[in-house]
Amino acid sequence: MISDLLSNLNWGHYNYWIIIVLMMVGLYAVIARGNLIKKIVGLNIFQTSVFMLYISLGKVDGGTAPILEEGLTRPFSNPLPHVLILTAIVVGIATTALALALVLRIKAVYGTIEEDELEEADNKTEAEEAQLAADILGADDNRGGAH
Amino acid sequence: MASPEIILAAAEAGHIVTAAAGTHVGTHGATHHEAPGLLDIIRNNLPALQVLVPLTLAPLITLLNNRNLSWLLAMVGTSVSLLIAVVLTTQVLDGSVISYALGNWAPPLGIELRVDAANALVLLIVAAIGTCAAIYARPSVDKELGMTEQPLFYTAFLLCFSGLLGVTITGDAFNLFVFLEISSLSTYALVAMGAKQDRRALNAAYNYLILGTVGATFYVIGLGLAYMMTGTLNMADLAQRLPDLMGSGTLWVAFGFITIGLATKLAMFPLHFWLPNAYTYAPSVVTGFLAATATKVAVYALIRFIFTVFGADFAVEAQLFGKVLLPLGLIGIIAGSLVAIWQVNAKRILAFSSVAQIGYMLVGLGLMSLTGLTATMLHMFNHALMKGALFFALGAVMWKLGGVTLDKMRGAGKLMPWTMAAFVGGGLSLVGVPTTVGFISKWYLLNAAFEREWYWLIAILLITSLMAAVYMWRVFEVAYLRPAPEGVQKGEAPLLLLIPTWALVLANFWFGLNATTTVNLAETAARGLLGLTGGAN
Amino acid sequence: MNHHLILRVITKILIPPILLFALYVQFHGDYGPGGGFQAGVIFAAAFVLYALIFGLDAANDVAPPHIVRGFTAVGWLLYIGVGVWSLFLGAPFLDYSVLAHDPIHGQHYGILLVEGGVGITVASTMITIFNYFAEHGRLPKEGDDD
Amino acid sequence: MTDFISTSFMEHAVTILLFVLLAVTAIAVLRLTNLFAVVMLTGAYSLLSAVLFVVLDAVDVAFTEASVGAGISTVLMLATLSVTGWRRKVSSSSNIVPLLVTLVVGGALLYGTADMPDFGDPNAPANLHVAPDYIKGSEEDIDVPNIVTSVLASYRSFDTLGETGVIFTAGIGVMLLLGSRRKKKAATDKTGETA
Amino acid sequence: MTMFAATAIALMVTMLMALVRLLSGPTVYDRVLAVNMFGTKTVLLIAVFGFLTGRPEFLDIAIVYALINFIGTIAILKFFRYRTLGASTAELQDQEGAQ
Repeated sequence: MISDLLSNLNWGHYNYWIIIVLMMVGLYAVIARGNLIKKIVGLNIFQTSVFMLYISLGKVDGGTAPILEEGLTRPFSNPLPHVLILTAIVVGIATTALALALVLRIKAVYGTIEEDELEEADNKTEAEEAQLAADILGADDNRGGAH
Repeated sequence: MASPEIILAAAEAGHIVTAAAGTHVGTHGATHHEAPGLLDIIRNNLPALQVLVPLTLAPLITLLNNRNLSWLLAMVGTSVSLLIAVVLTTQVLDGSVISYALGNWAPPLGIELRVDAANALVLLIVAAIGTCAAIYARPSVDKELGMTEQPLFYTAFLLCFSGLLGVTITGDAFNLFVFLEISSLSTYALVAMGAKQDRRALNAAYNYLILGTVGATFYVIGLGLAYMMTGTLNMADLAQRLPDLMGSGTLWVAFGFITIGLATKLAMFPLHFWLPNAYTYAPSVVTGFLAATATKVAVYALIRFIFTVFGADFAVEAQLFGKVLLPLGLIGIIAGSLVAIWQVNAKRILAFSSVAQIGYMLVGLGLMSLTGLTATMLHMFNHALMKGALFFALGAVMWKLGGVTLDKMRGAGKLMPWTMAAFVGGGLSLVGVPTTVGFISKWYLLNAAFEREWYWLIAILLITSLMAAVYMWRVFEVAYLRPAPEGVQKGEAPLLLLIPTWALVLANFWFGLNATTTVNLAETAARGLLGLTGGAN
Repeated sequence: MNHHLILRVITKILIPPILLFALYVQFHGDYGPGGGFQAGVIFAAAFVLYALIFGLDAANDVAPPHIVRGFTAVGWLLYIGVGVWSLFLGAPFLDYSVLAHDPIHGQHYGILLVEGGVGITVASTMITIFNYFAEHGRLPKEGDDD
Repeated sequence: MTDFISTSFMEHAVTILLFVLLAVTAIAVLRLTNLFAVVMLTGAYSLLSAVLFVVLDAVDVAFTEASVGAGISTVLMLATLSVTGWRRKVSSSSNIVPLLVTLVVGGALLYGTADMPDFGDPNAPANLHVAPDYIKGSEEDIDVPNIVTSVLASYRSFDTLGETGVIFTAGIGVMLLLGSRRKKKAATDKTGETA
Repeated sequence: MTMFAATAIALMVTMLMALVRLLSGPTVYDRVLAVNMFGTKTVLLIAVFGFLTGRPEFLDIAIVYALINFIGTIAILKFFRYRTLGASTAELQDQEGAQ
């Protein structure tokens, strides 16, 4: 059965399979890891793997880099994915820089960069706020009832 | 489905390049040797100028680095954009399509800007709310941010604004991603600016950034797969090539990833986690602007992909409408409204109500009919008006009282009658009281449900409207029926806060009473999206 | 005692070639791999190297932050300016063909200017970002008043 | 001609080996708890992917990935670590939901590969539709040998305009986020900075 | 051609070995050295690959790698030694001397 499966697989797609695995490793790091920096690293790996997906779809077997040169007989690989990924890399570093700046601020203000601790701190503030509001409004109600 | 026929919008849109792909036409070399008049230039390049004006002013603000000038330039940028959006809208109101080839490269080769009724409507929303937000920003930013940061703030605001415009106007799928990222990155920074008031803004911005980036990356993956199968990135060209590939597994996956990516950006129900916190803790002006525009633009992008690029047939085949958009939209409406009822922070109430309102738009799509799509387009416009008005009013309350938790808002109706009157106006519209825009969009939604004879849906829509009345009432009750805390002086927010707020409130009633213009526009847009105009089929 | 002498000397020797290499990448981008973005990053890398070895203050004396900050906008405005220039010549936005009498020359000018704009923005933005990050790391940990 | 075939074979062989290295690095990044090591490994991942890009003929992309991914982003991460510390807590929360999400997403993508054109197929739609026009036009209309440059800066120059805008936006965002404290500091110790 | 191919493979094997050292540590210096070596091998691999495919003019990229590798290593070492990237090395050394 396994040999059936293997012979049915199109091995011309091996690059995509590995790239998908790499992408998923990155995605998993983004979702599962509680450390803010680790999440950013995961995001980087996720994005870099997507870049590979694009670049490998433009590759032509036996082709060469799309830079014109006298006397070249080989075909050129597709330049368009390269252009797109150049843009995407820039977007990636821009996002990383901004995310790291946010992490620096979070560390300065909260004193931690672990997600669960941040969540705890936020939930605590929220509960206090709700309690305060309920108290004040409730006191109002009582006074209103006494009248 | 064939792409809608390109109709040259009169002689003005002289730059529609009709040359065959691959040949570069220097049309202008011979005829225009003398510099053409300024007016001609403006008239010929409206689609480009729509994005370009705010985009140019943004770096200029940083360069000048002056607080007063930056506000002025932001005002100029947004209002000129509004003017251009109005002109563009009048040009496409008859169902025509304006195509603008950047760099004079014929579309699949170069990048194309494309204006039809659907994105003219969204351009109008973004530009109008942006103008209001720019006026509003002056006192609000003075209060909530440091003085030295203001030029940077206005730069980021204009970047966000032009990013949203760019996403809306572009006809190229990858270009959409680039502008999406400009708007998203500036949004993350803007949301984080709320940290001066409440540190939770930082955490909210971070979570938004992570989720938003994952969403954008999903979009890029989907687009990559679509490109792999077709070899093109131009939306119109994609639309032409995709029908031949129906049934290809890769394409299903591409469609799925693009949908999920955009659904993250538009805060569709299970992917909405970033929204409530981001809207609650962002500075007031940012909340107002984003709540009214950012999600609408993402909804528009989704609509564009569903109807124009992949085609309604494809989406029906994928069971996107019945099995995804409709149920998730409904859950979003119910869950959003339910959670909103229990909040103690008025901004948070409105944020969860936004999740619910996005649900209405998705339900409109899920109804799979011309009326349903019209209702969605209408609701995009109307929801922008009401959420803009409501959040701006809350920002004015915040300006005066320092917070918008319910306990702080006690007696606000007596303390600042004009502001709270505006809030009530917006609230009525949100609930869907007749004579407001909220009623109009609900009416069309009900009609669409009625056409399908889905009476259960009508019941749900009515019940959720009641829920909206409940959560709005909680704010009204606190503001009007309770005494103000002692020691707070009566007094209004500054005029620059009230003017844009009231402008939006009045627009709520104006378009509620004279709905023909908006309904026309929405219906033209819906017809265009479904390919019913121009006899192109 | 001065263990870092080698690093300091090597850095001083290395920085001019790095800057030169950045310029080469910038202007050779038409013929080989490279272009404005890569050149900008390499240019910024030279600054980072200088700041790492000689300290941020010394590096800021070389490239004053407020001026670098202005250049982030200048580069982008240059890019947009090229597009607007073509508008004034009666062509669509970013159509370089009209920039010179011969469309191909026009394209060359356009690409050169545009890549220059990208290079300026990228270099100055990267330097600015590094500046802010390194500066933040030097601040005392306590006493954050947000 | 034999030369030609062996080149293609070598390309595949090197690609596979690089993929193995990449996979090892990625999984190591996931497992390590020392953030300092993680950052270094991310740099290595970036370098490796850049080599892969060279092998796949994307020299411009390799150039950028090396300078950005391995250079700038490593330096920024180190700057962040110098403030936040480098030990990460081993999280105790359940990993089942993220694992499920990842598996579903990955499964969907794997399903999607079935209909894809083969790796390196010169007749893939992507290589037939617009790309040949770029290659031809770059020679005839623009006359710039580097096709990537001509597409980037002329055909799709609006994208690049936006890309520059993205970088600019990131700069503005970082200044907004980290700026206020910096100013305060400059105000308090004027003595240190005489410029 | 075969020579280049063999060299490429050999380089990748050494890269793998460096990677193992990078993963297992145990000290930071091991890791830094491993990263540095990894970078050097990458530079060589690119150069060899250029000749392998007959387009050696892309050596530019190898130069960038070498450069980035140098700066990266300095940043890592400085970070590890002083926990800051901003201060000048001379200043830091003076501080150390004072302590």
